[in-house]
Amino acid sequence: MSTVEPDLVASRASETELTAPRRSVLGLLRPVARWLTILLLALLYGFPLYWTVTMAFKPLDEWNPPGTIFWWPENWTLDNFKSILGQEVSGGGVFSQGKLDSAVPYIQNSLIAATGGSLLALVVGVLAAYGIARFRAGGGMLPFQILQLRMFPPIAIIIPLLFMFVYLQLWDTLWGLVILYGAVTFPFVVWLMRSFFQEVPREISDAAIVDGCTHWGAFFKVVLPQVKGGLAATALFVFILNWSDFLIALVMTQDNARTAPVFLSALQGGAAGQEYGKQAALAVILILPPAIFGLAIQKYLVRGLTFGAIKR
Amino acid sequence: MAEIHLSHLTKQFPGGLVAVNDFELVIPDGSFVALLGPSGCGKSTTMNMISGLEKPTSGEIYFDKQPITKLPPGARTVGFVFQNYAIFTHMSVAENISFGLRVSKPRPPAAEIDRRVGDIADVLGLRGMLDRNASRLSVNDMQKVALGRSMIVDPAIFLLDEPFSNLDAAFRAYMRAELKRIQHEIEQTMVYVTHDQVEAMSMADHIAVMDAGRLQQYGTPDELYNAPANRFVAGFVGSTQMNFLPATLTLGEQGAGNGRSLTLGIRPENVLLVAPGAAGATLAGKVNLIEPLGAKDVIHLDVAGHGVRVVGVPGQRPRVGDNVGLVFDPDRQLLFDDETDLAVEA
Amino acid sequence: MEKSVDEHNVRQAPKGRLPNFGGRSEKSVAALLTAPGQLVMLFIVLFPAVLAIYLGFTAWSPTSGSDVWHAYEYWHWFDGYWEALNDGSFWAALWRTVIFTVVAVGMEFLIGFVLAMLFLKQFPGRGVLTLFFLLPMMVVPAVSGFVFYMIFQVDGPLNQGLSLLLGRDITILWLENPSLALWSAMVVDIWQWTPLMFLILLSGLVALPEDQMNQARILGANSWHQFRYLILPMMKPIILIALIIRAIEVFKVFDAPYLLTQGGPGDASTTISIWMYREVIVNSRWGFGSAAALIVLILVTIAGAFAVRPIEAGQESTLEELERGDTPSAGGVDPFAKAGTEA
Amino acid sequence: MASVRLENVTVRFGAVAALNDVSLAIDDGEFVAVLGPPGAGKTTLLRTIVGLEKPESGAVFADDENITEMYPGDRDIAIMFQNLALYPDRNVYDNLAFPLKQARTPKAEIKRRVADTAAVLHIDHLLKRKPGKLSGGERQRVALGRAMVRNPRVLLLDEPLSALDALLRLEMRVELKRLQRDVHRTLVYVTHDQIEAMSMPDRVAVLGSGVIQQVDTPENVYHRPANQFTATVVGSPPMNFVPCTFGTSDGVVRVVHPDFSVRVLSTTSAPGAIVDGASCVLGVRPEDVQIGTGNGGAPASVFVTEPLGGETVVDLHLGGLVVKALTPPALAPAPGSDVRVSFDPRRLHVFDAATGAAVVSAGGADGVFEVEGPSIG
Repeated sequence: MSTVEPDLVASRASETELTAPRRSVLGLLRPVARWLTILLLALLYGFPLYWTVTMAFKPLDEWNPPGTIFWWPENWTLDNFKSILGQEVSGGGVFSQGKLDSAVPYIQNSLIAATGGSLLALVVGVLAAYGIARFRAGGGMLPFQILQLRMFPPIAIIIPLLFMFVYLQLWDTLWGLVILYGAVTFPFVVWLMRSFFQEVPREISDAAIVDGCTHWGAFFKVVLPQVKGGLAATALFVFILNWSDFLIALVMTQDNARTAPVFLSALQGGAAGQEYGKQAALAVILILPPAIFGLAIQKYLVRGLTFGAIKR
Repeated sequence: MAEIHLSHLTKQFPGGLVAVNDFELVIPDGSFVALLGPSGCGKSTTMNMISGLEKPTSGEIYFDKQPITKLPPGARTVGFVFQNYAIFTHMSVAENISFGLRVSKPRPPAAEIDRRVGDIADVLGLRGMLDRNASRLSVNDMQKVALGRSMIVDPAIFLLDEPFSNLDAAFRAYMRAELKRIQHEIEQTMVYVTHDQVEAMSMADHIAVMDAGRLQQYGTPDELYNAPANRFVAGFVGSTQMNFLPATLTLGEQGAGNGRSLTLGIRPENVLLVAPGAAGATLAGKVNLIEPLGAKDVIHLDVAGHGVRVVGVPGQRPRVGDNVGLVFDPDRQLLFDDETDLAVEA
Repeated sequence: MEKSVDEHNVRQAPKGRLPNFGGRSEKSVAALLTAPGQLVMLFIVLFPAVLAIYLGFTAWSPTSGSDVWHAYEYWHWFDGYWEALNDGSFWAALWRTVIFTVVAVGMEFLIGFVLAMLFLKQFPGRGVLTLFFLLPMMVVPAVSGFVFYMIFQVDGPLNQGLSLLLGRDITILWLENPSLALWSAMVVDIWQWTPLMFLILLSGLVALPEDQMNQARILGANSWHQFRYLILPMMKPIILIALIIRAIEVFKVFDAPYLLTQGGPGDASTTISIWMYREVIVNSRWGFGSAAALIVLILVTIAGAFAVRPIEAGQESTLEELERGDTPSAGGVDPFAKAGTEA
Repeated sequence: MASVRLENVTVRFGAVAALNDVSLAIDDGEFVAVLGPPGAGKTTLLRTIVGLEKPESGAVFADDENITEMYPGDRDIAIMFQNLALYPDRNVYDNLAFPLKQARTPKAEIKRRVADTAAVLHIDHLLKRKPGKLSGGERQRVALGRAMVRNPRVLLLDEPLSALDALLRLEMRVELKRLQRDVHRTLVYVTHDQIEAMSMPDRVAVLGSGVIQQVDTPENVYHRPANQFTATVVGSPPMNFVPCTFGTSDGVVRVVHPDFSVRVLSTTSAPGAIVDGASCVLGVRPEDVQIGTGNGGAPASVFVTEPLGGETVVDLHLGGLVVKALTPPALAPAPGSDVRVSFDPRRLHVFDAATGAAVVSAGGADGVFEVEGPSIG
């Protein structure tokens, strides 16, 4: 157990001055300039979300009246959320016909498809990842083939998939979406979990084998418990990816298995016209899960999106 | 070359940890001083303050009587060799060595830079590998590149932070001799941090022993070995660990020494094993284990409940379980006051 | 522990063990582990590829009467490919996608690098701000298309904001003007994915060996020297990985531009994915679409071959660091460790 | 317990032969240390014995039963890895009980056995703690416990003390030796630290780049090295090597050096090895180099001295070569002074320059060598 020299740790924690200020004025200017830039960029990147969230709470007449703009909702209302979720809203106002068809079934479809797809990707991906990490299965080329998979534009492989799904009666079914989402995010699971398995010292599974376990025993009883954190992070990560899909759902579903993002797009160009408030409410609902899960696993986000190439 | 004077240097980290506590030391110009102490005693922090990487909480640092405490690291012309050498891994050996010149203002002409790099390469035997990528060098060569890189800016002082700790044994002995030779040759003031007392004893003209941020003793290797100022220095210095026994055991009532309880310290190589009860045997003990180390043995004895180690010659090796007499070399015994841990005149 | 009499019974493998599915031979376990994965590969790569090649040689489409088994009746060899290769809108869409990729990834890199450099040094509120900058990346891409659809409206907040700033009435048609639509679509992607570039580059900067930076300062290097001689060269591998991964994703972009402009006005903002969606789904020209798709797949595979090397190198280098026992980030101040943002 | 035997075992990783035609016989209950520099193949040797590495050729025997193809779990051979490989999420009790659970041992007996092992290793107060909460020494003992709990017939330890700091290593060395004596278990102990290899085992096997260099008692390996490789690996500061040539003029075999010569009185080695004029290497350990003034021995100048406290290493320039001597501090000559150097004839070795193999070795006996020219007392 190497004891870290306190003064070594302390010296690292002290202010490591990257820029050596020459004169005090320049010294003063530099931090202020730095702060200003950060603030400006924060405003630029924050405004779209600010606008969407506030729009979701604006009543009809503050959505997009010609000539005036409401930077801040004057009278907050929850009507948008109520109506997008299918409850009656009195006085729908000139544009809307009162009750839109509710987004609830589509949100449910999104949840089921994303969860199912993630579980399928996890089971298949974790096994393949351990096979590759521990036994270099697939001769070392398998990981690249899987990565190659990720490079194909989905639309390019949609035609044969569309045909197959229609032929197998999987088109416009939740099962169809689950299988597709599992197959599309499976590469992420393989690469992510492989990097987690590589961090478990090989000797731990060797020790389990010498202690009498079969290779399966060593995997389930000893190695898998070591990567619980990685497993949870990977699960959340692929859930975010599946929840965020639009193209596959657009092509592969009609109305029975339609997901929330596709419904949002339908509202966009649909007869309802520019119901900004209601669409913004649905947008907020769609943003919440990935935002929460994403912040929960922000440590692993970089590793996930770079296929385990960059670990922090 | 410069004389370094650290006056009342103190460093307290935000967490309240006092890494260096009122440290006072003068390092004469051209001398080779070792900062010796266990890990965490503040020696690296002191090093960082001299080089400017750390700002002291209070106290001043003088190079040749000039205060430099406020100067940034770049302006102090200090040579610093890190423990892991901090080689610029993406540069060639030549680029590493010439870095100091390439960033200096005004920047010397390219021919001048190449010439000086060539000189340094010859001195350190790196001539053949100048354009090899520095990260693919052996640990030993990396060590030389780190030295050359600091030498080229001919610094006022040279700071080395445990430079030899991860070299293999054979090369470490060679590099110790090399560094000593270079230091003598260019009369460079060098401060050398190590936790390995063998290295400190064999390299430095003077050694400053530190513990818990305080200076324990500053003196030549002999003074530290034979006349340790306190129990910490006695226990820390010396290849085989010193034995400590209650003084009453050997010196009888005089051991009590007018009211203060004392501890006797004796090095394993200063104890002779004789037949039990022989004349001059101050103590008796039972052998419980023998460690053969090739040229000599370390014999573990139980003396009235205290563990004692004695260095023996393979020729006369007792058997485990024998009862033997111990003869302490009279002028090699040290006494320490139990309260203050300070050395006491026998 | 005396030599007990029962010392030997532990050694015989007890009878009645569970069948261990060849759990004792590495080969069979490895094969079983990767079998499901290979099955998935088969299902969504091999079979579709075969079918796509087959359809590519025909002019068949679901609306052409006979079922797919008789697609060969519409066999016209390479006419489909030929038509695709000569179709101006195909190449226009491809070219638009290339511009989109270069500009979007380029801007994301520049803004990301500036942000990463600003965030390298500790400052109050750094942890919270870092999380704040992560948010755009989490938004469902289709939703970000809708969000900017609202912002780019003629009387939307962007024009109103500019009017306030410039003092005169601004009514730029961000979405309806053919020469602006593609750039507006790029803004959405830049807004959404700069945070990822920022995170990757920050993790690179943080991993720079602190000792080498200190050594450079001791040898007299100022901040410009440190940037030019140390930071940039050492960041090269990570920059490469970031650019490649973003280029792969941006080349496939569909969701945001589709919701923003449906590729319009006309095909001013039609990327290759939107073009194929229109040909295959809207015009249901499966044969022609398959041919075009295969051409795109071939182009991507060639580009992909170059992309995989740095990513694998990235994996290997962090792997070597692990084997050498030092932690992947060899030093440097980790902004997250102190900000205590472990959610 | 069991004897272990390797016959012509070769293990290859790609092109590199980690073990190259290794044959090694370890008796029942014997304590053998495997010593060698990093990368010599020590760990591969252990992994091959326990079955985690399959040899390309050759066979592994335990009690004369061929176990080369046997599954590691069934060999009843336990291994303790260098990084200890404890199960981090299980407490100490479960770590020790794990192998017994796999062998379907009844619960009561697991409890008893774990308690016995914990008592022997003084870790019975740690049973409920997780490995992360233990000190280096404690973790090391738990790993040892997990290996010993099943009373394996052979115990393999891979540099178990390397992670500990100096003081703790001293204690653990003593404890390991006592433990081996009490438990009387066949033990194979891998280390790159020659002090460990000299102080604990009955025999030492010196391994260099996958090849067994020598297998003998610590004394013989130290005083009768079979080749230059073993001579450099064992002993610190390392043995000096002085290039010389053989001279067999007038029927007397000599080892000739410009500054001195050594007569070889009795040559037990094969006569063919000594050829007139052939180059050879004279080996002498620093502690066997005697320094004196006066005119005996060979002329040398003192280059630098390294006081180590108990003794001092003196670096000497002897005819353009650096030779190290070991003297008590009091006798250490001042740097730069000229001295006369002589070698203790009872401790000389002569190696063949080409192969490095030992040709003649005094090994402490008189009458093998005689240093010519007035030798200093």
